[in-house]
Amino acid sequence: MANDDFSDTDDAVGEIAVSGNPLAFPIISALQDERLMFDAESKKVYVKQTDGRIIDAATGAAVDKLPDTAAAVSLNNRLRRSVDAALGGLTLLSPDVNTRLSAAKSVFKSHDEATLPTVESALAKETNRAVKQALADARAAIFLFKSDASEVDKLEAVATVKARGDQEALALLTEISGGDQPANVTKAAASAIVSIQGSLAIWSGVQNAWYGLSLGSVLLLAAIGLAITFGVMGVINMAHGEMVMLGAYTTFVVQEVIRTRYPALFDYSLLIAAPLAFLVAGAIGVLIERTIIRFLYGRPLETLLATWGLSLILQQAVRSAFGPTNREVGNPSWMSGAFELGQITITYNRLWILCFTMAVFVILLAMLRYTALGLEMRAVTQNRRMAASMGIATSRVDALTFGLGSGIAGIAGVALSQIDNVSPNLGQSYIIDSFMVVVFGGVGNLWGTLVGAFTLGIANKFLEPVAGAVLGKIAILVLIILFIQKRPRGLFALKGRAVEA
Amino acid sequence: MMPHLLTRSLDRGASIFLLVVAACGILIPLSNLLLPAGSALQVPTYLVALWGKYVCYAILALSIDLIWGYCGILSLGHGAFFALGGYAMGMYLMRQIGTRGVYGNPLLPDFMVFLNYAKLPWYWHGFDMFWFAALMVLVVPGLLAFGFGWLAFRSRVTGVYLSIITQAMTYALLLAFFRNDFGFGGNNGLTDFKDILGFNVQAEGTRAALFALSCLSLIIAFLICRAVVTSKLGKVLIAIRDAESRTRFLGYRVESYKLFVFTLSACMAGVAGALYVPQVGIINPSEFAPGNSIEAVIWVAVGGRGTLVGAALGAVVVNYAKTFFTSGLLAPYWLFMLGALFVLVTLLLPKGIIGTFNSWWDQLSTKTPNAESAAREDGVTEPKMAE
Amino acid sequence: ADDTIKIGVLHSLSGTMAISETTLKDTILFLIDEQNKKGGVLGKKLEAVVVDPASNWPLFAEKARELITKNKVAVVFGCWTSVSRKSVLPVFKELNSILFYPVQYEGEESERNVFYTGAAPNQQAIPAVDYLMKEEKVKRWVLAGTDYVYPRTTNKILEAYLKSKGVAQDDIMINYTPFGHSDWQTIVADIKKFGSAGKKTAVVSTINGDANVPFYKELGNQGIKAKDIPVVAFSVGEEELAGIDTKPLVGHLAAWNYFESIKTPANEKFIKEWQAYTKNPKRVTNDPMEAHVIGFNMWVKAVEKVKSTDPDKVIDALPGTEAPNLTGGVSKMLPNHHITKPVFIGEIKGDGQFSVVYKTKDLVPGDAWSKELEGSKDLIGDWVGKKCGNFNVKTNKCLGSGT
Amino acid sequence: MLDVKDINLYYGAAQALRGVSIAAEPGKVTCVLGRNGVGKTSLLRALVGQYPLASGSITFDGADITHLKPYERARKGIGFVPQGREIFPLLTVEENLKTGFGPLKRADRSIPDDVFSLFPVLQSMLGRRGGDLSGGQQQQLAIGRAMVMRPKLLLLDEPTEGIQPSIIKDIGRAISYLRNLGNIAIVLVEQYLDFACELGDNFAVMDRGAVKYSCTRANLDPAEISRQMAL
Amino acid sequence: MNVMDTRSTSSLLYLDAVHVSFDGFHAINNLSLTLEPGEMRAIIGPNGAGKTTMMDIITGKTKPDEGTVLFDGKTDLTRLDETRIAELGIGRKFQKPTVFESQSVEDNLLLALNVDHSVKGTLFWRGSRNEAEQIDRVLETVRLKDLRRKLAGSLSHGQKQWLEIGMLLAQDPKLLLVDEPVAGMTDVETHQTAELLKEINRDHTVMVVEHDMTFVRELGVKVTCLHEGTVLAEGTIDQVSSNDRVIEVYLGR
Ligand SMILES: Nc1ncnc2c1ncn2[C@@H]1O[C@H](COP(=O)(O)OP(=O)(O)OP(=O)(O)O)[C@@H](O)[C@H]1O
Ligand SMILES: Nc1ncnc2c1ncn2[C@@H]1O[C@H](COP(=O)(O)OP(=O)(O)OP(=O)(O)O)[C@@H](O)[C@H]1O
Ligand SMILES: CC(C)C[C@H](N)C(=O)O
Ligand SMILES: [Mg+2]
Ligand SMILES: [Mg+2]
Repeated sequence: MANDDFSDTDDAVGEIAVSGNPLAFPIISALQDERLMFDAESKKVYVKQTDGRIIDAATGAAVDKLPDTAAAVSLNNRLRRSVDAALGGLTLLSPDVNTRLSAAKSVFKSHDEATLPTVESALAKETNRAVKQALADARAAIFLFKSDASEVDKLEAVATVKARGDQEALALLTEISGGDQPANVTKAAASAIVSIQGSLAIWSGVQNAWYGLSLGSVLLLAAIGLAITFGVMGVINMAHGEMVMLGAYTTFVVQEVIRTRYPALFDYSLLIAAPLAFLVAGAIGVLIERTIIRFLYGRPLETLLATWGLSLILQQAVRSAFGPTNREVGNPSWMSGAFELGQITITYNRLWILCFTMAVFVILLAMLRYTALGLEMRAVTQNRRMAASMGIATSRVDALTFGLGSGIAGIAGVALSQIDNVSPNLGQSYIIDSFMVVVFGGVGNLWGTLVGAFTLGIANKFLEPVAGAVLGKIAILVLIILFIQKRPRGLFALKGRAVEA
Repeated sequence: MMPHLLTRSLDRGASIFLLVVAACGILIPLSNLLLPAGSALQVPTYLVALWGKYVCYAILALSIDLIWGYCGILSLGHGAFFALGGYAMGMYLMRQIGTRGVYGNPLLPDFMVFLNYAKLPWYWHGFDMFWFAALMVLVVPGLLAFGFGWLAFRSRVTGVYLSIITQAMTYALLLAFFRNDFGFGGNNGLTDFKDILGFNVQAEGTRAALFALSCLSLIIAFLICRAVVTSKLGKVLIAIRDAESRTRFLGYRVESYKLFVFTLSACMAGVAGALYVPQVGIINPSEFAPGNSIEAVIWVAVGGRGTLVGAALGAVVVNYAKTFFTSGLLAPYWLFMLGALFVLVTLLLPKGIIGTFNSWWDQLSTKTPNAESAAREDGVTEPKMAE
Repeated sequence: ADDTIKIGVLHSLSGTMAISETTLKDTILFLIDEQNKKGGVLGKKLEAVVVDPASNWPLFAEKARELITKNKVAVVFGCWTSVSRKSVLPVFKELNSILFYPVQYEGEESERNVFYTGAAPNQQAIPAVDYLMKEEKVKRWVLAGTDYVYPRTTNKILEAYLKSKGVAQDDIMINYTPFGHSDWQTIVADIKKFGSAGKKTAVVSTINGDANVPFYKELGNQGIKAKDIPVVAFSVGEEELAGIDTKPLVGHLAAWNYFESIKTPANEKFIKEWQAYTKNPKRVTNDPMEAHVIGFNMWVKAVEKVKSTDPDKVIDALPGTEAPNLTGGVSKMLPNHHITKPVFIGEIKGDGQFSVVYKTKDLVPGDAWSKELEGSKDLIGDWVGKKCGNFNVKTNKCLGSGT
Repeated sequence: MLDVKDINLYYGAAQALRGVSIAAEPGKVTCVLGRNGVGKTSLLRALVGQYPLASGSITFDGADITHLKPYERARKGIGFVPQGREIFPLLTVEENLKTGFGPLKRADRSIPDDVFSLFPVLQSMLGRRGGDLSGGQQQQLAIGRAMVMRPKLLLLDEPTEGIQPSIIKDIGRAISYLRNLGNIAIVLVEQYLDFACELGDNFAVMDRGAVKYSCTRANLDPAEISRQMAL
Repeated sequence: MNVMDTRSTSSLLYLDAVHVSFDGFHAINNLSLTLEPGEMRAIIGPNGAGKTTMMDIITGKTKPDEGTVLFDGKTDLTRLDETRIAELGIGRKFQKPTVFESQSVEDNLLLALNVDHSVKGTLFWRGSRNEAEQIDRVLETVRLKDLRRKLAGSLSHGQKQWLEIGMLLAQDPKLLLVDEPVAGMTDVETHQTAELLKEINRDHTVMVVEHDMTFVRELGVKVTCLHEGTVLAEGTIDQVSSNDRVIEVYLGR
C-alpha cells in the first residue's frame, strides 16, 4: 500500500482481507473513509481512528503524532469496490443488522468465492429474516459462479436467484448462461431468464405509469399558480416562472441560514421554506398587482407585455443578487434516496412532491369553492364592475387573488428546488410547459389543469422509452396541437352559452 | 394589384412612413458606398448590417400586426415562419458554398460531411437554384401556415388556445431543428456563407444592396398590409376580431378570412427571415425559440397594435434599445432597462407609441369625441354574458 | 495612436449561457488587471471592452462587429457555445481580427482568425474512455448527451473509437435529450437496467448546462453509485458542482485539462489572486478559465514578440508561442491553432472538488480534425507551412476556399 | 335619503348628463323615463359610482358619497339591477345570489325567502350557471341578487325588459311590496309607461342628458309624460 | 324521418320533432313548427321556454340532438354551419344586441349588406353608389343618421337594438328571425317597430319573439306560444291569450 498507485493498493486490500489479521478490518474501513494515512518519507502507514487517536497500521501500536509528510491514501472507484468486497466478507458477522444486510448484498454483487465459508457460517447463525434471505441469495450467487459447485447446488441457486426476479438476478443469470455450465443449469437459467423478463416487462409498464404520475405532479405544481393568475384572472402572466424561481431562492436562503447557524434543523428546512416562499412570492405578487396589473384589467394582452418586462427584471435582479450560477439546495434526508416497490424504484423526493402537489391542489380547490373569498375572486374576475356594485372590494380581492397565485408558484419553487437547478433561468424552463398544461386542461378549470398535467406527464413517459426523449417531446407537442383541434377549449372545456360571446 | 387598393391605402401617416423608409433605403447605402470611410456623413458598414437586421424585424412585426392587430389572432409562434424562410435562404447560401467548404465537398455542406451523410437529403435538392429557394421562402412558411391554420380555424380554435398551440408548433420545430439527424446542421445551424447570386455576402456593395432590398421589401409588405386593412376585408377582419360569431351570422366564412391573412402573414414573415439570414450570417434553431416569437409580439405592442406603422417602429425601437443597452456602461443593467421599457410602455402608453400618438393627434385636430371603445380588442375574451 | 490597447470581451452576461460565461468575463478582467499591474503590454495599458451578447447568437455577430469596427479592439476573448463561435466566425474573417475560444468543442475547425484554447475531442473524450477501459474495466457504454452538434459529434467519434477497440454494438447505448431536460427518471432507470446486464458499465455524459443538475440529482436518488456505474462528464466542472450537493455523487468522474484541486505553485497562486480579485474566498476556478489564462498569456507574448497588435503579425507569431499552464506543464500553440494540453481525470469529492485519479504522461496536442471521422481523417490544419486550415494530406491540397 | 344635485357626466368629450338633480325617499318609487340614449343608464351608473362625475354631488343617508368607490356605496346599502343584467356567467344561480353577501354581517348572510317566493324559477335552477339561463331568467336573477343585499336604496334599470307578462306583474308586486316596507327607497328606470305609472310616486322624464319634466303621483298625467317622451 | 314526405313541403321553414338537451335538461322537446313563405309569425312563451334556443337551432348556433329543420322545403339546416345558413338567406337579430363595437355605425351596416362575402370579393371591393344609398335608407329607417360615424360600442342599449335591426334590414334576408326587438323601447318606438316589421313582411318572411303583448297584438299575425320546449298553443292573438294554460304559465292573472 506504500505506493500511491491504485493497482498496488488494490492488491494490498485483497491481501489484507484474506490475511485474517485482526487489524484488517480497522485498516480497510479506514481506507474507505479516507482515514488511512501514508507517510512517503518513512514509508509507514497509519490509521486515524474515529476517536482521533492514531495507530501504526503495521503493528497496531498507538502513535502520538502523524508525521507532517503523511497524506491520506486516495481512493478511486475500483478501490472502493475492492474495499466494499473486502469489508463485505469482514462484516458479514457484524452485530449490526444493517451492516450485515449491506454486507450480504455486496457479496451478492461481488459473488466472491473466497467469502463462501463466511457466508455459510453467517447463514447458519443468522436470525433476521431479511438478512437471511440476502445471505441465501449471496450464497446462490457464489454457487452460480463457482466452477466446482455441484449441478444440484447450481440448480438450486438458479431457483433462488430466479425467485428474486429483479434486474440483478437477470444480470447474474445472463452472465452464467454464457459461460460453460452443465446443460441442465443452462436450461434452467434460460427459462428463469424468460420468466424474469416477462415479469419485468409488466413492471416496466408500472414504472412508466409511476414516472408519468411523478412528472405530471411536477407539471401540475408548476402550472397550478398559473391556473389562478391566468386561468381565473385572465392575466397572461409571463412572470409566473419567476415567482417559481423566487420560491426556489427562498429555499436556498433558508437552507443557507440553517447551514451556517442551525445545522440541526436541516431536515426541517423545507417545512420552514414553504410558508416563507408563499409569503415572499405572494407579497411580490401583491406588489406587482397593485403597481402594474391593476391598470390592465380588461386588456389581457397588455398583461403579456408588462409581465414579460417584469420577468426580465426579476431574472436580472436575482442574477445580480445571487450571481448567475446555480445555487446549491440540498435534499433533507427524508427527501433523499429511494425505496423499492416490487421491481420499481420510487424516489422519496418524487413521492413527496406528488403528495405535496395533491395537498396544494385540494386546499386550493376547497378554497375557491367553499370560501367567501373564493366566491368573490370568481365574481370579480368574471365581471369586475358588477362585483364592485355588489359591495365586493374588488381591488383587495384582485390583489389577494394575484398574491395567491404567485404564492402558490412560490411554493412550487420550494418543491422544484429539490429536483432542478436553482438558477435565474429556473422560471423560464417551466413557463411554456405551464401554459401548455393550463390550456390543454381548459382555461379556468382547476380540474382541467389537474387532468391535463397528469395526462401530459403519463403520455410523455410512455412515449419516451419508445421514441426517445426528444422525439417523445416533439410528439407530445404535436399531440397537443391535434388535440386542441378536437377540443378547441381544452380537455375540460366549459361549454354552453355561459362561455360563448 | 388593383390601383384603387393602392390609392386607398395611403393616408398621411402611411405616406410619411413610406417616404422615410424609402429615404433610408436609398441614402444609407449610397452614403456607405460613396462617401469616404471615416467621413462624418458616412454610414459605417457595421451600422448598415445592424439596420438591415432591424428592417427585417420590422417586416416580421408588420406581419404579426396584420393578424393580431386587425384580426385578433395572437400568434406566439410567428418566429417559426421567420426561421423557416431563413432556413430556406440559408440552404441556398449553403449550396452556393460549393467546393469552398472546409472539406471541399462539391455537393454536401460541411456539417453533412463530418456527420457522415452519404448523400444530400432529398429536401436539399433544388436549393442550389436561387429561384427555387426564393419560391421556397414563400412556400414553406405559407404551406405550414396554411395547413396549421386550416386545421385550427376550421375547428374554431381561438384566443389563448390558438396562441398556445402556435407556441407548441414553434417549440416542436425548435426541438426538431436542434437534432443533427434532421439535416439542418443542428444547434450550429447554417453559417459561413460565401456568395449570394454570385456576389460575396460580406462585400460592402452586397450589404448595401441587401439593405436597400430589405427596405424595398418593407415598403411592399407595408403596402400589402395597408391595402388589406383599408379594404372592406380589413373591416371584416376587425369584425372577426371583435365578434367572431356575429360575423358568421352575417354570412362571412370566418375561417377563410383567417386562413387568408394568416398565410399571407406567414409568407411575409418568411421573406423577412430570408432577408435576415444573409445579413446576420447565420440561421440556427434558436430562432424558433418561443421567447423570440413572444418578443416579436411585444415589439408590436410597444409600437402600437393595429397601426402597422407602429409595429415597424416598435421593432426598430426595441431592437435599437437592445443594441444600445447591451454595450457600454449599461450592459450589466440592460435587462432592467428593457424590462422597465416594456412595463412603462404598457402603463403610460397603453396603445403603444403610435397608437397613443394617433389618439392624441385626433384629439388635437378634430376635437370630436372619440369615446373610449368598450370593445374587447383582444384575442382573449373575458368571459362574457350570454345573450 | 491610442495610449491603450483595447481587448474585447464577448461573453453572455444574461440569458441561458450567463451561468457559464459570466465567470469567463471576470477572468479576462482579472487577467487584464494583473497585466496592467505589470505595466501593460508594449508600454500601453490594456483596456477591456465588455459587451453582453445575451445568449443570442445573431447578437454575438453583431457585438463582434461592434467590438472590432467601433471599438477597434486588438483581440477578442469570447464565446462558449460552438454556435456562437460559428456565428461570429465570418465577422472575424471579414474584418481580420483575432478570437480566443476557451471551451472544449467538437473539433472540425481550424480557422486563421481563431485560436482554440479549449480541448478538442482527442484531448478530453478519448483519454476519458481510455481511462475507463483500463482502470475501471468498463465493457458496456452509455453515451448520453443533449441533442445537438457537440454531443452528437463527440459520440460519433467515441462510437467509432470504441468499436475500433472491439466493443460490440449491443454494448453501446446512445441516448439524447432535449436542452434543459429536467425529468430524468426514465433515462436513469434505463441506464440502471442497461448497467445490470452483468458487464461493467459506465456513462459518458455530454449532457449540457442546465440539464446536469437534475440528472445528477436523479442519479443520486435512484442510488446509482459511482462504484457501480460511473459517469464521466465533459462539461461538468467546479462551477457546475457548486450548485449541487455532491455527497451522493462522490466518485463520478470528469475529464478536463485543469482542475482547481491540482496542487502546483502556479495554480495555488492563481487561485489565491483570483479569490482576492473577486473578493470571494469561495469563488472556484475551472477549465475554461485556465484556457483563457493560457490564451491571454500567449497573446501577450506574441504581441511583445512582434511589437505590434496588428492582427496579421500576431496571427503569424502565435503558433509556436508557449505559455505555462497552471497545472505544471507548458502549453504550446500549434500550427492548427489548437494547443497542447495535459488531460486529467478527476473523481468528484464530497466538497465539490475533484481528486485527480489519472493524468496523461505528456501534453496532448489538440487535433482540429478527428482521426475517427471518415471525412476528416486525412485533414490537418497548418497555418504555418501550408497556410491552410484544412489541408488534405492524401491529395496534398488545401480544400475549400483556403487555397 | 338620496339627494342628487346638479350632476354632470362625460364619456370622453361627449356629455351624457347635464345638471341632473333628482331625489329618492324611503317608501317611495322614483321613476325615471325617457327615450333611448337620453342618459337614464348613465344616471344610475353615476349613482353607483361606475363612472366619475365631472361635477355635482350625491348625498345618501345624510353622507356625501360623491367620491366613494362603487363597493363602498354598495356597502352603504345601494343595490343595483343593471340594464343588460350583468349576471356572473360562470357562477351558479346560488353563487350569483351569494355575491350579494358582501355588505352583510355574517349573521345575516342568507338568501331571503322573498327572492324564491317571487321568482320560483330561481329556486329550481340553483345549481345552473347564471350564463346558461334564458334572458328573462337572468333578469329575475339580477333582481333577486340585489334583494339579497337588503339594500336601503334600490336602483332598477329597465327591470321588465325581456320578461314574460306574468312575471312583470310579479315584479310590480315585488316593487310595491318593497316600497310598502317603508324603509327602502327605489329608483326605477323604465320605458314601459303603464308599468311605471302604476308604481311611481315621483316621475322624471329625461332628454339629452337632462331632466326636462317632472311630476308627482298627485299631478300625474300619463298622456303628458308620453308626449314628453316622444318628443 | 320520412324523407319523401318532407321534401314535398312548400313551407319556408319546417321544424320537425326537434329535440335539444343541455346536460340532461330538455330545453327543446319534440318541437315542430312550420312557417309559410311570406308569413310573419309571433312567438311568445315564458322565460326559458326555448324561444331563443329555437332560433339558435335554426341559425346553426346549436345543433339539435334529434329532428330536422328544413328550409325552403329542401335544405336541412341542422347539417350546415352558421355561415352557410346566413348565405341561404336567414338573418337574425339577437336578444342581447350584438354589434361590432369598435366600428362605426355605418361600417356595421356596410358589413351587413348582402353582397359578395368572399375573401376575394371584400379584398377588391369598391364602394358603389347603390350601396351607399342602401345604407342611407337603412340609417333613415332606424333613425341613426346623426350617429353614423359614432362607434357602435358607445351607443346606448336601445340604440344598439336599433342598429341591430338596421343590420338585419341591410342584410336583406329571406327569413328574418327577430328576438325581442322592442325590449327597452318606448311605447312610441314600439309602435314604429311594429309598423316597420309589417312593412318588411311585405316581401320577407319574419319570425318575431316578443313578450310585449301590445306589440304582438299590433302585429296582428298568427301567434305561437312555446312552453318547456314545445308548442303550447297556436292561433290568433285572441285565441292564444284566452287559452287557460297560456294564461296560467305566461300571461298571469
Ligand atoms: N361608454 C360610452 N361611451 C360613450 N358614449 C356612451 C357610452 N355609454 C353611453 N353613451 C352615450 O351616452 C348617451 C346616454 O346613454 P345611456 O346608456 O345613459 O342611455 P339610456 O337612456 O339608458 O338609453 P336606453 O334606453 O337605450 O338604455 C347615449 O347617447 C350613448 O350613445
Ligand atoms: N347551454 C345551456 N346549458 C344549460 N341550460 C341551458 C343552456 N342554454 C339554454 N338553457 C336553458 O334552456 C332553457 C331555454 O332557454 P331560452 O334562452 O331558449 O329561453 P327563451 O324562451 O328564449 O327565454 P326568454 O324569454 O327568457 O329569453 C332555459 O331554461 C335555459 O336555462
Ligand atoms: C459542451 C459545451 C460546454 C460547449 C460546446 N462547445 C458547445 O457546442 O456548445
Ligand atoms: Mg339604458
Ligand atoms: Mg330568449
